Amino acid sequence: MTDWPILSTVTFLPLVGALLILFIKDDTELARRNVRNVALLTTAFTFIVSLWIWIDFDSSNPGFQMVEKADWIGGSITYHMGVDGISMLFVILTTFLMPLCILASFESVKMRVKDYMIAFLLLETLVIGVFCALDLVLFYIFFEGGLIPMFLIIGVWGGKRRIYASYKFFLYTFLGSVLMLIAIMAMYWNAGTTSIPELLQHKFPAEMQTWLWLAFFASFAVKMPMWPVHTWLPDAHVEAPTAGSVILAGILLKLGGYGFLRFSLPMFPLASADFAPFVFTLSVVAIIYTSLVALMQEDIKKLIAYSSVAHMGFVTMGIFAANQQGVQGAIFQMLSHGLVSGALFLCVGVVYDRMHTREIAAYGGLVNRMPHYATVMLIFTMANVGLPGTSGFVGEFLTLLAVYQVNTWVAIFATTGVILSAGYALWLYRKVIFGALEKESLRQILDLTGREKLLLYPLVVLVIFFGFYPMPVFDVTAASVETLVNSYTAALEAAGHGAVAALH
Amino acid sequence: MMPDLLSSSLAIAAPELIMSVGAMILLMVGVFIGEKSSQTVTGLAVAVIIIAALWLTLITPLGSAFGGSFILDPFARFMKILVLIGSAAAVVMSVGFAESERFNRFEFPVLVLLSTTGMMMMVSAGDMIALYLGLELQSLAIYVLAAINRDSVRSTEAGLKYFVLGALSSGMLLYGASMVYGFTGHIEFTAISAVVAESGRSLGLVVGIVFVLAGLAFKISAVPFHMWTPDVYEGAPTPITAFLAGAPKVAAMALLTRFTVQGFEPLSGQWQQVIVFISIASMVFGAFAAIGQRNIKRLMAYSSIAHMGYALVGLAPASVEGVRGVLIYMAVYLAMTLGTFAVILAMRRRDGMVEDIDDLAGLSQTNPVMALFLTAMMLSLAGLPPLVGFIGKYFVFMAAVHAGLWPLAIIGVLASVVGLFYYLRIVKTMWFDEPAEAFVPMAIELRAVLWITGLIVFPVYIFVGGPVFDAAEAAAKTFF
Amino acid sequence: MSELLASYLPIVIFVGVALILGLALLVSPFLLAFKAPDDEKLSAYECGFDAFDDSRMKFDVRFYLVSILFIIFDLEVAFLFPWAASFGTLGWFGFWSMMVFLGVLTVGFIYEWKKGALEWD
Amino acid sequence: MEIGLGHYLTVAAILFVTGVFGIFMNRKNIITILMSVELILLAVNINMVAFSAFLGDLVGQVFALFILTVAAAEAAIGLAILVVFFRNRGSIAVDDVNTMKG
Amino acid sequence: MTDFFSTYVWPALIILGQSVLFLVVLLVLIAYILLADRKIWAAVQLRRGPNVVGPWGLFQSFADLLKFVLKEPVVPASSDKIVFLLAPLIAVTLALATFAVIPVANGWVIADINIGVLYVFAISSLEVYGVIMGGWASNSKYAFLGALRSAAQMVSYEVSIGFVIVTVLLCVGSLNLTDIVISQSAGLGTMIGLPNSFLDWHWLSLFPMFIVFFISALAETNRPPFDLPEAESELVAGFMVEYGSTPYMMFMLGEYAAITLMCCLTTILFLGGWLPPFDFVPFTWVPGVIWFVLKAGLVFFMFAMVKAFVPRYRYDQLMRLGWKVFLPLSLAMVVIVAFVLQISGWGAPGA
Repeated sequence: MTDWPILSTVTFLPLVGALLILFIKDDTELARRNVRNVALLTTAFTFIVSLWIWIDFDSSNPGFQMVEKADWIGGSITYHMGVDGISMLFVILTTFLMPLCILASFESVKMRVKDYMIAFLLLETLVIGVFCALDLVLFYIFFEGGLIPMFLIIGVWGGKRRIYASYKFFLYTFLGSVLMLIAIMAMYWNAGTTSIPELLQHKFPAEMQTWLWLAFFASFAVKMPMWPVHTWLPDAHVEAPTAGSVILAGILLKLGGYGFLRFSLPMFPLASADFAPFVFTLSVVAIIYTSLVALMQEDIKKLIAYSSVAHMGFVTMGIFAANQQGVQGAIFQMLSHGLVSGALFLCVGVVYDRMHTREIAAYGGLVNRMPHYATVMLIFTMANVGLPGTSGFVGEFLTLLAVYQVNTWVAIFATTGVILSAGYALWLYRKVIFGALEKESLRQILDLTGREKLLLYPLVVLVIFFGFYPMPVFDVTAASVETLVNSYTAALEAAGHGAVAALH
Repeated sequence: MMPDLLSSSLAIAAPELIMSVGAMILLMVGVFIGEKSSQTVTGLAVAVIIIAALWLTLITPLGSAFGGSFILDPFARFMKILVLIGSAAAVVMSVGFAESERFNRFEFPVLVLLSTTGMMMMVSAGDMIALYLGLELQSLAIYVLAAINRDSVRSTEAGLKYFVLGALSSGMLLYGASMVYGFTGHIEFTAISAVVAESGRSLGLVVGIVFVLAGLAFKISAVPFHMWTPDVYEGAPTPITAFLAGAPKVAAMALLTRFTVQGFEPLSGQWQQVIVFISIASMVFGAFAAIGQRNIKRLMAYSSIAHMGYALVGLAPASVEGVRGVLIYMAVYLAMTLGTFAVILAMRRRDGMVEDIDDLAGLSQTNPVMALFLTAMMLSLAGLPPLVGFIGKYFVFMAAVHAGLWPLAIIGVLASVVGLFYYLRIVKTMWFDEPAEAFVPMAIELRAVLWITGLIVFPVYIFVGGPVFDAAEAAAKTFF
Repeated sequence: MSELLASYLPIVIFVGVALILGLALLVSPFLLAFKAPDDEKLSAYECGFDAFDDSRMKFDVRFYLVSILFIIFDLEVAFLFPWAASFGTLGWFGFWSMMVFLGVLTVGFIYEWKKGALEWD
Repeated sequence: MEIGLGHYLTVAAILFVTGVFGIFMNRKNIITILMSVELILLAVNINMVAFSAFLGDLVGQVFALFILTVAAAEAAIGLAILVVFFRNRGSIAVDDVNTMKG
Repeated sequence: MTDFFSTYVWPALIILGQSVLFLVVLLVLIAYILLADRKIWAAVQLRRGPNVVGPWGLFQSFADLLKFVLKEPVVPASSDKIVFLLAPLIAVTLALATFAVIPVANGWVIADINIGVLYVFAISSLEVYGVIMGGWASNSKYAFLGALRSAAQMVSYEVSIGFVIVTVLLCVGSLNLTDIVISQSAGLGTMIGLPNSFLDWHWLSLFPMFIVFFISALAETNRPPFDLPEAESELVAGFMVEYGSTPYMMFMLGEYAAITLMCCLTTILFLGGWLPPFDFVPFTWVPGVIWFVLKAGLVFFMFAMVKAFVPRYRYDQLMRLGWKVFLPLSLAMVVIVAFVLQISGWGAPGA
């Protein structure tokens, strides 16, 4: 490991690209092309650099690696970066999805390209920052900062109801996280530090944990999103441009799950144990209810959005099962969902770019004109359903397995969600892809272009690869997750939390 | 008085002397040259402020002057620098306005200088006479400034309203001061503090404190003494609104801090309730009342009400970190306000100034730089990270949390969500709406102010945040 | 009798006597004089015309100006009186203090002068 | 009956309250408001001087002198603003100070 | 009980007696001053003046009094009646009230308070209220304008008077009128080795201020050549236009009382009060009160002569004189006097 601050480099590289773009005058077609290319190159380069993190990563070390630390404002806020097994892959996921998003926007975004690209690059920086931050306040800054570019992306380049959607997105998430801010302050005064590694060692008083947990929950649950505070998500997805949806589903939703893993579980173990049944309940409701809602949708994006909520239900369930399988499964499910839902939104974007509608009823029989598209879509639909051999299966299976150890009923109800998801996903596929090509407007539709293939095929490969061989992920996460689960259990035992301790 | 005592006093008060002598010289320059001197006087006024600021930071020794009436401690120096920055920026920003609106009054910079002198006096006040004189010098100049556009009903009405309520407030403040004097026998804050610590509270003293707090709350436009703010902001000529949104608030907040923390630290339990109440009321009222506003100056008025509420959150705990939070908050607030007003002053079409929020529609397409900076300002005002507004809020709320003032902190952050709603509306108007007619190009001085403050809001504060924080910390420790 | 009372009681009595005298004068014609009021006699004097409009009309703003200037300058006198009375004991410090004060006052005065506040035409 | 501090304070309080009410209750004329303000300052001065005498401390009287001066400056400025307002609006009724609302 | 009687009632009765006596004398004097005014004016114009009532018209003023008392009191229908009647009462009461602190001879004063100058200054400042109230209550344009002009004029010159008094105070170091007079027993004259004489009085050492004071006094009391408020040719009778009968007379009485006061003040401040012009026999045989009356009479003679000689000022000239000449002049004099006193160490050791 060298001394080169690799994490900061990865985090702020996109900003460099954004600055470059800032100096391009955006008024000719040529200039716009330049803007796109610079953005793409920046993100691609960032991805390549970020692979260095993975290569350098020491899987056997459960602690934080590649740590950078510098005093910032008055000692109480420090610039402190680092990754461990839990966060590292999210960084990679982000840098991986970003070039795809940029590429996906090449054709679909025609106006204000410069602003658009800047917003995306800014968003990338902030999201990577969230995963790398090892200072609580720094984390918060990145966490909240991400709202701004996303707000603009939805509001400026979104659909008809974009303003409503962007407001809803912003206010929901902001409202959730301000309470977390208060909790952060309380933690600072209790522990005397905002450094996450130190806080992980700190034992918060039991009663305080309850409140802190609730405050963090308010933020992460909205971000996740969990039922019943998920309602901003379908709106945001429907109105966001394709790449926006990809980022939203692929990365931003993971912030909530990451937050649970990073804070709720290890820092407030007692409260987590107390609230686990509550989370299970919400998760199960989310899985079943939103799946049912998804069945009713007429808009493709909305359907996928509801399915995302359902899948996130598995994640929360897995996390709060709080055992090795559960947490590993949750992480895997998040990564997989990042790929799959991102890919699905890209697929929607493909037809949307051609037809400019997302109504399910407007499509049908696409298989006749678009065989490549139909294949790719099939793979992702299957992955979304959780078919064995796709990455979706691994995560869902592990979380179900984990929660089964904790609470059988929850596992049973959650499993029905899997069935329901198969229902709506296949229904969607049948409606859109199969059948006769009857619609007049679809007769001239073209199959995937080279650019689109470039977008989708890597995803296909990854989804299948991880479906068969998830070990690269588990190798990386295992050590950190084990430490996490162990310290969690130890904390419960130390507190004499009988009921839970007995389970392990 | 001993000559050496006098000379040391004068050395400590040198920046104020520079300011007031400068103001008088400029007044003479202006009145002898006439209306056409307005540009010269404006330039010279800025020079005077800069000289005073340099003198203050480089030469002036710390200490107490005039038998304790006038104190220059790190706290005072910190706040004075803020005040001087605010005033200088306001004067600078008036140049273009003076040209375009044919608003050639050399009195404007002179009055700003005088008012600023008053503010510096407030910040340094060591007893209640100095407090009162500083406050009045500041206020009297601002009354005139608000009404300086003699031919406009709105301007004169603004001046009148500000005057009437301001006079009432200073009356209340004085009444309180008289009670404090009567029940402690002293007017110096340190002496009062000693007496209070020894003999505890009495009813008369509490009445006095409450009245003084009410009077000061007027000056920082905290609810329920905020009534004048929207009208004065809207009615006064915009450069003056820019001035009075910035520096005077800083000075009044400094005064409030000194009065409560230095004078009545032993009674913090008593005044804390008052501060908590007006803080919550200001935050909530400011947030909700701003929602319906169409006029951006008016909106900024409600916004400033809310922001004073936030700053008071830091004052309520009466602790080092609280005062530190107040200091940082005021610095942050000043930067954001000045930047926002730089944009408001640039809202000019060929046929004159406009001040409706709707006039900003599509600004991101007609003038991206301005839109970008205003967006940063608005989101910073909302307290959103990674902008500097968040840092301000972070430190005040942190102090409240430390003191266990949970309701204050929680209501505060919830109010900031409501506040976010209306700041977002401006962002929305700029980015999402169809472009309206473009503004004429921004004047160079406005652009300068906007760039500087904009870069402070993000990202310069990241680099200078540490030193400012340390300075604030040192300043806050003055009282403890 | 206390010193304060000794000094001021005579004033009160004196003013009282003056007041009684004034009252006596004021009341006497109402008791003594012949009275025959009529409308014309009781109307306001206006060179024989009926009044055109309300007599509390707008008037020159300069009257306000004079009153404002008066307030300012007359108050300076409030400082000058005690200063003058104890001038002998104050020394140079007292002298220069008041000179600074009067200097500021003069600056204001020059401003008014040049701005035309003292013109009356 | 000896007139003590309490009596002065009571008188001052009454004047103060009268002044405050004068400002808020009066709907007719702004001049009345200016007078009410003066009344408030008068109350303060009574307080100051009474305390000063009671405490045997001169500071209160010095304070009163300052208040007096500033009050005059304030009155002058108030009157000036009132005059320009009147020239623009043509009225000094309190209810007419209403071009801005909201 | 006897204590109470001897400490409070008896002295009060004595004061009451003194006051009545003083006032009666004063009123009689004013009556003759009025007559003198008319006579002097007439003499200058080669007329005879009042000469019917009594020998040489000596009882003219008393006849006028009788006439006024028997005149029908008219209170205009549109006026504010209470204020209308209050105005002359205020005018006359205040004008007379100032005399309470005027020492006509050493110790001959109703109330020898230590802030006599302040008292005089304060009460005479209040006199403007009588004018304003009268003009406003009349509800007549002439009266209203007259009152405004009168008030503006009075306050304008009051500023200069204030500064002039300050110069005197600088030399004296006391606000007590008796002290002011006594301090004039030594001055410029004695300084150059002369015996005590009229050269010691302030009129010489503060000559410019003496002139300013005299002229300001004219303006302050609305005397010609500054009688614009009641300028017959312009405003009929100024603020008094609606008045008749004794209310009118009370205004006149107040005015002449104010004039008398100004004469007394000039005497006290600049002419050595009751001090004899030469501090040796036979001048010292003459009682102080005689000197006082003589000096005041002299000043009044100047008042009357000015009225007779000098044409009336225009209003703008009047204001210019007050604000642009007297005010800077007196301000400068304050500085100069203070400086000279400070540098020479002549200043009084302080009260």
